[in-house]
Amino acid sequence: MATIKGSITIDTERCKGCGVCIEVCPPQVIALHKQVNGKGYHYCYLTEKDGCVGCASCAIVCPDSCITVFRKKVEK
Amino acid sequence: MATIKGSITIDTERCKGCGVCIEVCPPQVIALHKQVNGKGYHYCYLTEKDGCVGCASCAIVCPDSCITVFRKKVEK
Amino acid sequence: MLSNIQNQEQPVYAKARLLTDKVMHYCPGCSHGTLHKLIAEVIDELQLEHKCIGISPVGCGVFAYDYIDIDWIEAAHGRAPAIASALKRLNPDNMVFTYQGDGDLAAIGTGETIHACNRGENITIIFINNGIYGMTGGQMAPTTLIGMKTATTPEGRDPQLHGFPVKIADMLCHLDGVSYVTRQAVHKPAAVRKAKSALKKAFQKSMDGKGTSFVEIVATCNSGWKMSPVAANRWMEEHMLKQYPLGDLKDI
Amino acid sequence: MLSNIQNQEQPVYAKARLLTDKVMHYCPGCSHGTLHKLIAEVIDELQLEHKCIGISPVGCGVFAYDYIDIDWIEAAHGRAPAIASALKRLNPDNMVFTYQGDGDLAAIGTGETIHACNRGENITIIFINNGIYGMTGGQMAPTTLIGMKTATTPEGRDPQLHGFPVKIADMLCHLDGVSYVTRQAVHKPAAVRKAKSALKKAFQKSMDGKGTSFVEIVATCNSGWKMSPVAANRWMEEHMLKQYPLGDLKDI
Amino acid sequence: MKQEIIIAGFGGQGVLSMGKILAYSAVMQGQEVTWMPSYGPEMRGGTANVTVIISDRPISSPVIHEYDIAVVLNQQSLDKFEGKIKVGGILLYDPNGITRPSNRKDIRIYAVEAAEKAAEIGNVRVFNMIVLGALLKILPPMLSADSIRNGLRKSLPERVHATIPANEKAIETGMEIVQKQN
Amino acid sequence: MKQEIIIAGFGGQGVLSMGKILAYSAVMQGQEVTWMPSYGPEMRGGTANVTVIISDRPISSPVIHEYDIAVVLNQQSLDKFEGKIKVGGILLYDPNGITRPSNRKDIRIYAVEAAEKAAEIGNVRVFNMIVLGALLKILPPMLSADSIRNGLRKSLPERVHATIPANEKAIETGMEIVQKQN
Amino acid sequence: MKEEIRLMKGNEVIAHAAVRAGCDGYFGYPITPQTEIMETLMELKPWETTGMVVLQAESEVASINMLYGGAAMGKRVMTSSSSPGISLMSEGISYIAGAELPCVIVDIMRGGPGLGTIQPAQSDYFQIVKGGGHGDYHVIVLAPYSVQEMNDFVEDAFDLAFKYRTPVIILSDGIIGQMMEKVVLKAPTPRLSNAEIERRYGSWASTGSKRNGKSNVITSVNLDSLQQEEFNLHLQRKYRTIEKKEVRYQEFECDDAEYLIVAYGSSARISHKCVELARAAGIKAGLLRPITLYPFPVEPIAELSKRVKGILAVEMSMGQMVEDVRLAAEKQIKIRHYGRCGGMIPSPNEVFDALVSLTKED
Amino acid sequence: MKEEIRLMKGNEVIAHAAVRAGCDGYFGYPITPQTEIMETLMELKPWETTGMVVLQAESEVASINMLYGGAAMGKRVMTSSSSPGISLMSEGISYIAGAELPCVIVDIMRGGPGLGTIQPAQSDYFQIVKGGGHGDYHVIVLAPYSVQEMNDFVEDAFDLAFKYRTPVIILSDGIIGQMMEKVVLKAPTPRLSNAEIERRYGSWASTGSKRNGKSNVITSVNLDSLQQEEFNLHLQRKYRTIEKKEVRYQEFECDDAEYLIVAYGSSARISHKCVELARAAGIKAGLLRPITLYPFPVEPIAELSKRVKGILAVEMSMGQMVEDVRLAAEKQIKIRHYGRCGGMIPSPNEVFDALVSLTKED
Ligand SMILES: Cc1ncc(C[n+]2csc(CCOP(=O)(O)OP(=O)(O)O)c2C)c(N)n1
Ligand SMILES: Cc1ncc(C[n+]2csc(CCOP(=O)(O)OP(=O)(O)O)c2C)c(N)n1
Ligand code: SF4
Ligand code: SF4
Ligand code: SF4
Ligand code: SF4
Repeated sequence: MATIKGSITIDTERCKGCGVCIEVCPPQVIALHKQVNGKGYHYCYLTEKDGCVGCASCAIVCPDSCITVFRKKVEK
Repeated sequence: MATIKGSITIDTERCKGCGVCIEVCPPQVIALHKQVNGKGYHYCYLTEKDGCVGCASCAIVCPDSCITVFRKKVEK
Repeated sequence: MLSNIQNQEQPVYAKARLLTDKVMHYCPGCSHGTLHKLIAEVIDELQLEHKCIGISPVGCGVFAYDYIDIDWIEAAHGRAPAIASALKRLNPDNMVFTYQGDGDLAAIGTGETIHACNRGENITIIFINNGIYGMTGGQMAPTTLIGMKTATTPEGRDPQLHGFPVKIADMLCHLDGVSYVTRQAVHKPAAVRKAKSALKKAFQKSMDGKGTSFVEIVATCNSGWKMSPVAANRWMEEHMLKQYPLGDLKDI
Repeated sequence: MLSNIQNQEQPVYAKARLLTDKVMHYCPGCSHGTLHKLIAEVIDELQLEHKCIGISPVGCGVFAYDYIDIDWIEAAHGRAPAIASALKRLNPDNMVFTYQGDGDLAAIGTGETIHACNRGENITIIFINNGIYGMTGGQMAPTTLIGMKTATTPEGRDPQLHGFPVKIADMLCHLDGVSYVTRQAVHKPAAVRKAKSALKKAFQKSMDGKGTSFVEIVATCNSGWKMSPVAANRWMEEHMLKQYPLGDLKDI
Repeated sequence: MKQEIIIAGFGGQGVLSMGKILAYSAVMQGQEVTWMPSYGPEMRGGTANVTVIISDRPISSPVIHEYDIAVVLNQQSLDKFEGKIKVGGILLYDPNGITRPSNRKDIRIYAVEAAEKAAEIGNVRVFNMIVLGALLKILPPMLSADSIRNGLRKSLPERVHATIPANEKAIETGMEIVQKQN
Repeated sequence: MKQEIIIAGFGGQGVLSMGKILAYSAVMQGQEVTWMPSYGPEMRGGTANVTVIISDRPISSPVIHEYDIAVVLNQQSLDKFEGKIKVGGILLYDPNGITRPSNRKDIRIYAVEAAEKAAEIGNVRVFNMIVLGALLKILPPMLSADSIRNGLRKSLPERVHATIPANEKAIETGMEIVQKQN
Repeated sequence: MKEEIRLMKGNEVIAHAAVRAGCDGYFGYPITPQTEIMETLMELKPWETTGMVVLQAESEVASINMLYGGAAMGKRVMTSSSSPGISLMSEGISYIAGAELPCVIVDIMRGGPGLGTIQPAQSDYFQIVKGGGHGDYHVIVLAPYSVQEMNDFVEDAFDLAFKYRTPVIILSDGIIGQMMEKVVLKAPTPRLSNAEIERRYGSWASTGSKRNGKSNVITSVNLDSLQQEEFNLHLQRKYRTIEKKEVRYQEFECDDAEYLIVAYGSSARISHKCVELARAAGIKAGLLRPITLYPFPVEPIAELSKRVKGILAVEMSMGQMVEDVRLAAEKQIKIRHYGRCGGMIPSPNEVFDALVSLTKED
Repeated sequence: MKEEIRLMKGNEVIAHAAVRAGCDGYFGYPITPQTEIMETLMELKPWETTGMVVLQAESEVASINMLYGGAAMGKRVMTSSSSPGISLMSEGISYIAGAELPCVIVDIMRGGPGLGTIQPAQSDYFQIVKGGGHGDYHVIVLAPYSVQEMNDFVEDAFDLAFKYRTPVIILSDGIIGQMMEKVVLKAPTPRLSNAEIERRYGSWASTGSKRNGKSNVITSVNLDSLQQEEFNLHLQRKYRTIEKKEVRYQEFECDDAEYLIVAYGSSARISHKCVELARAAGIKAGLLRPITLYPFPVEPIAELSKRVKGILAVEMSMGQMVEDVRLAAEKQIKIRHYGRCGGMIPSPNEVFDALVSLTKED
């Protein structure tokens, strides 16, 4: 059976740590980092590399277009 | 039997001869005079002294408040 | 016989007490005159003479203050509702009404109209919709009917070029601050009587703090329409009232 | 595994091509950013990049021109629809849209909004209704909900003092020039998708000469509301959407 | 050669268009003209007037304080302009609107029964053309009949060109019936 | 006695209210003050600063081009104001935001680890009070403890008066931990 | 359309001249004494011939912002109004100046303040010449004094507007607007396409084309003060150029004049007659008529002020342009003002009397 | 409320002062850098104490017309805005002047033209002092230079407004509006009743009362030109009285000054410091600070111009007030201008440098 595997990259310097993406992530694999970026914002990151399902929900709602989403069919 | 008798007076210097009163007079007893008043308007007048029923229609629609209406119950 | 009646009886209908003797500058047959009379009568009947402030517009009604003997303020073009809002808030005991043409109210004054209504100012807005700019010589107004010829639509209003006739009263019904919206006319005795009741109700509501009352009077501008007064009344009935049907639109 | 996917595949979702690299000046979580993205995507997908002129408002959206890489004109406060009307008439091949906040569109710009819509200008008006004046620091807007605290209603909007929240979209439906009125939001993935379709439809109608399209986006201003972005989204859903329910209001 | 003319009457008497035809006729003859009306559709009723200056040299001020010729069609206008006619100038009036004629001795006075004549013809519209005819008759000879014909044609919008013959006739009538009074 | 002070940092670091407390304390002591902020809610992000002048004589310009004391809370502010400190003046900074400290030799330099301390206390809100404490410590002695207490009370709106003890504590902390650097 | 001689009102001529100057769009709102401009355009229906857009706006605020839009698009756009309407345009005019956009605004002045009167006046000189809107800006101001100039200045105004990317105001009044004179209408100039506009004036306009991949932005905001100041200094440099190159004026009988009248527009017409009267009476009077009010003819007035015995500024106002005359005149010569206002028009003999008084001051 | 010493922003003080001055109504629309005025009023809730009305209008056009209404009713009413917002009020201000109504308008200037910048500027001098609206009118203009004056001038402004039935503009900028200083708030003056207003100022207001059977009408229109001219002449006579009686200014170190700086508002604060620097450097500099911009202190500047070697006009603009300085100064002395713009604030040492250059021109 084939499942969808996903992944995201986050432009951490663009990210303002608003947390909107975290809210909408179905598998809940995004979180805010303890560190801040150059603008003083706690940026967010993918907490479980394999957890992302590539649904793009986070990217769709991100106001600052920080998130790029990748997806791949993986044969189980 | 008592009937209503009416009468009107017209302030001919105020009258602008618009003819609106003539239109609405049920017994059709108002008309424009051939002569003009001081402002150059053909003013209107009551054509039949006894024709007025005192309904006040003319006065009600007169834009320039030229018409005063009188009414009396007359025993036939 | 005639003089007899006149001598013996008090007149049953005469020039309103609050109308001045000044001959109005309006063209013969203009609806403004009839409406002025009604306002004067209503103010008198509601005993508001010593409470009333009228706001006259920029438009043919600009000199209303010369004809109705109460306190007046002449507004800048379109801004009467803003002025009225301030007055009523500064002195809620006053009866405050505006008197506005369709250019004044529905073109340049759209914002002021809508926001006074939305704030539910306890004022009455009297709106003379004659479908044209009278005072400046007959240009298209927002309310001009499709196909109607004016100085700026010499071949008739074409909605592609000039937009559509606006039914502002209908729009105002949406606003929660508005308590009474009605559309009346003054071309016939019965219509005049109804218009007067509507004005009375509006003024009463303003004094009772019920929110904004909006009384539209569909009117003629025979000069602008280039018709005789009588023909203008007829044309109005046939055409204007189709687009702007009479009656109450909101009453809460 | 992860880097694997990223290397092998084209991204399924990435920053819109027409968005610039400039970091937006908006507060974290502000709906303006999301909406900008959608506009950039729609322009690209409809291949309007070389036809489009956006009119940015006075409000937080003022610098929209720094973020979406098309031609722009920055309008005076509230006047974007007048500008857009002129543009579209002068060059009907252009795709012209305005981008306006609720202070801009529903307060100072009420007249321009209504009359552009009434003329049926073939433009799209995008209306960001966040219930507050963001840029000037959170004052009451015409759309502010009853009871909502702002810098000018520190104890909450009281309709007696400040009037009622205006549903401008509902009013615009009355105008014959208006072909499409819809209310959308961008707080959740599904809402964002719908908002995007609505924008697309609106732009398409503008290009097809169907009359004016009006796309309201109910939005948050977490700074003005003094909430976290996530809390603001929730509050919006619970309160704003009750007063401003989502969906199409007119589509002809 | 310069003529400074005022034409004054009620709004609706065709004062402005009479002035325009006069001015256009002069233009057709290559002369300089100014036509300066009282204006204001914002003001109903009252009187209307127009100052027409015709000259073979450039005209400085279109606004003047005295006139070679005054054409007055109601009493108010006579009262207003009688005193502003230059010595040796001309006054033309229609007796119909006038209750107290001028008794200036230092000007030439003409009358034209234009209102009466127009009523007689059964076409009140040509009233101002009759007055114009009278004026043209007493004007120092500076406008040819051709120029006047062309002026008339140019002044009137296409859609009323059918009325030109009637107007020309009325002008001729005016020329015929004008009468010296002193 | 006059002190011309600039306080600068990110918006949100409490720069303006720190300046206000300082200024109000001086007012409580009967001194003249001006408090001149950078402003603009219309502009998000970026840096904020406030110029506070305290003097026992009327103050002419609230806008000045050099300062007795500069309090800087991020690198941008240090870069901007370092050169504008008068010779013999004072620089106070929180090393947390600073990547390249000043190497001016003609001024006195102090550091206060306010961010760190605030985190330690577990109340980031008192960050600016710690800095204020440090500033008060190194300021020429012109403000009494009482004035400062009153200034604090007057500056804060009633509804947050419950936080006053914590703020006073933080000011004391700042006074304790400020360190001379050169 | 070809060259034509017509008898027309100043207002009508503006409409004809606009169409013939290749104007792309007119946006206006009725107000006496200039409504004939829009009415004439609606009669002419240029949208059927040249493609010019004519739109009756909902207000003057809308008109000026439509103008701003059209100008931002690089089009030749025009509006017209009269005093109160122009006041409502103040913010818009400041925006247009601040965004460096070309456009033409016709102001047919009437008497103020407030609703005032619909009769002619020149009491808006300060508003127009010193700046009715906010900020350090100027607009070029042309003051026609004949119906022919009402025609000619329309095309001139567009040319200046585009040359300097600035609003140009044609400042006239109810006299010139309502009077008829003979006018030579010139053969029409075709409207320019977007491409032609770009070729002629460069690619700054927001036409939507993004032709070379570069997007254009028209804006007047700059939250960085240093940049805003730089922009302001750039504007000032432009104004210095305009002051150097674009001054226009006309002198009548100034060569041997002992007394100088300075007057513009219809006042200059009346003053011209006054000069005739004065010369007839043996007074050596001359008239300097500023054609551009901004840039004001400072130099020529300075020069003349060295030679004459006195200057009379004539305006239909209570004394506005006279300040610029005072600023221009170099030495302490007598400068007097004669004005009527509120719709009253000075007659040539009144001006003559004022001139005579001036000659009689010691 | 009683007399109080507080540390406050200039904007906040305006709000407090208005309530304490017995202001009846405030009408405004948000704009930086002055929104704190309305915000402070909304915090103060004076409608619960003095009964003062505070209303956020839908626009500046609405605000100024609300003001017109309140003023027409004889009430003490106020609005505030900043440059672009004031431009939108131009028509309304002209109406208020034309109807001879008293009111107070606060203008906290920012840099223009257009949307410009929100930072401080003084580039609206022409607009405010020469007349942003149409027609021959003036408004009294007060230029506070401290937070204390922001307080004091509010009541002064109301008094002048009613004394002369004229709008009074408090012209300030983002510096004074945003800065805090110590301020003594005075004990409140109670609001006046309609009857008291009538007793004090006569019965001209439209209060609706028709007390003596006579109705009052407030209007600015007059289609009879002669009457309109008469009215204009009446206005002019009033202005002459104001020019004679209400000039206010302050001199610093002018007695022995060889060089004079003329500056108002925040520029005067900065220039004051410059005078200190100059005196320290041995240059005999003085400062004349106009407090009323209209009426402008013509006489004192004329007097000083006879004694000093040069004048430096300092403004945060590209040269506007300097024209009034030129018109006032009696002989051909050097008059130079120093200005920054677009939100840039001149520092005292820049002004000092400009002064030094002036002293070096021989
Ligand atoms: C700001 C401004 N714009 C335009 C005008 C010119 N003006 C006077 S009355 C009027 C419109 C009149 O039409 P309407 O309001 O429909 O009233 P009516 O005369 O038909 O009763 C206009 C545009 C003005 N006086 N002020
Ligand atoms: C004529 C004018 N009035 C007021 C302002 C000040 N101002 C700037 S933005 C704004 C309102 C912003 O609110 P909104 O339109 O709701 O947009 P948001 O910032 O919330 O996106 C105001 C009043 C201005 N720049 N110009
Ligand atoms: S939604 Fe975007 S800006 Fe917000 S936290 Fe997530 S990635 Fe960062
Ligand atoms: S309605 Fe009045 S004004 Fe008209 S004709 Fe009759 S009386 Fe005269
Ligand atoms: S122009 Fe029209 S609206 Fe005005 S008075 Fe005449 S008929 Fe009435
Ligand atoms: S202030 Fe409000 S609307 Fe403006 S950017 Fe911030 S969150 Fe968005």
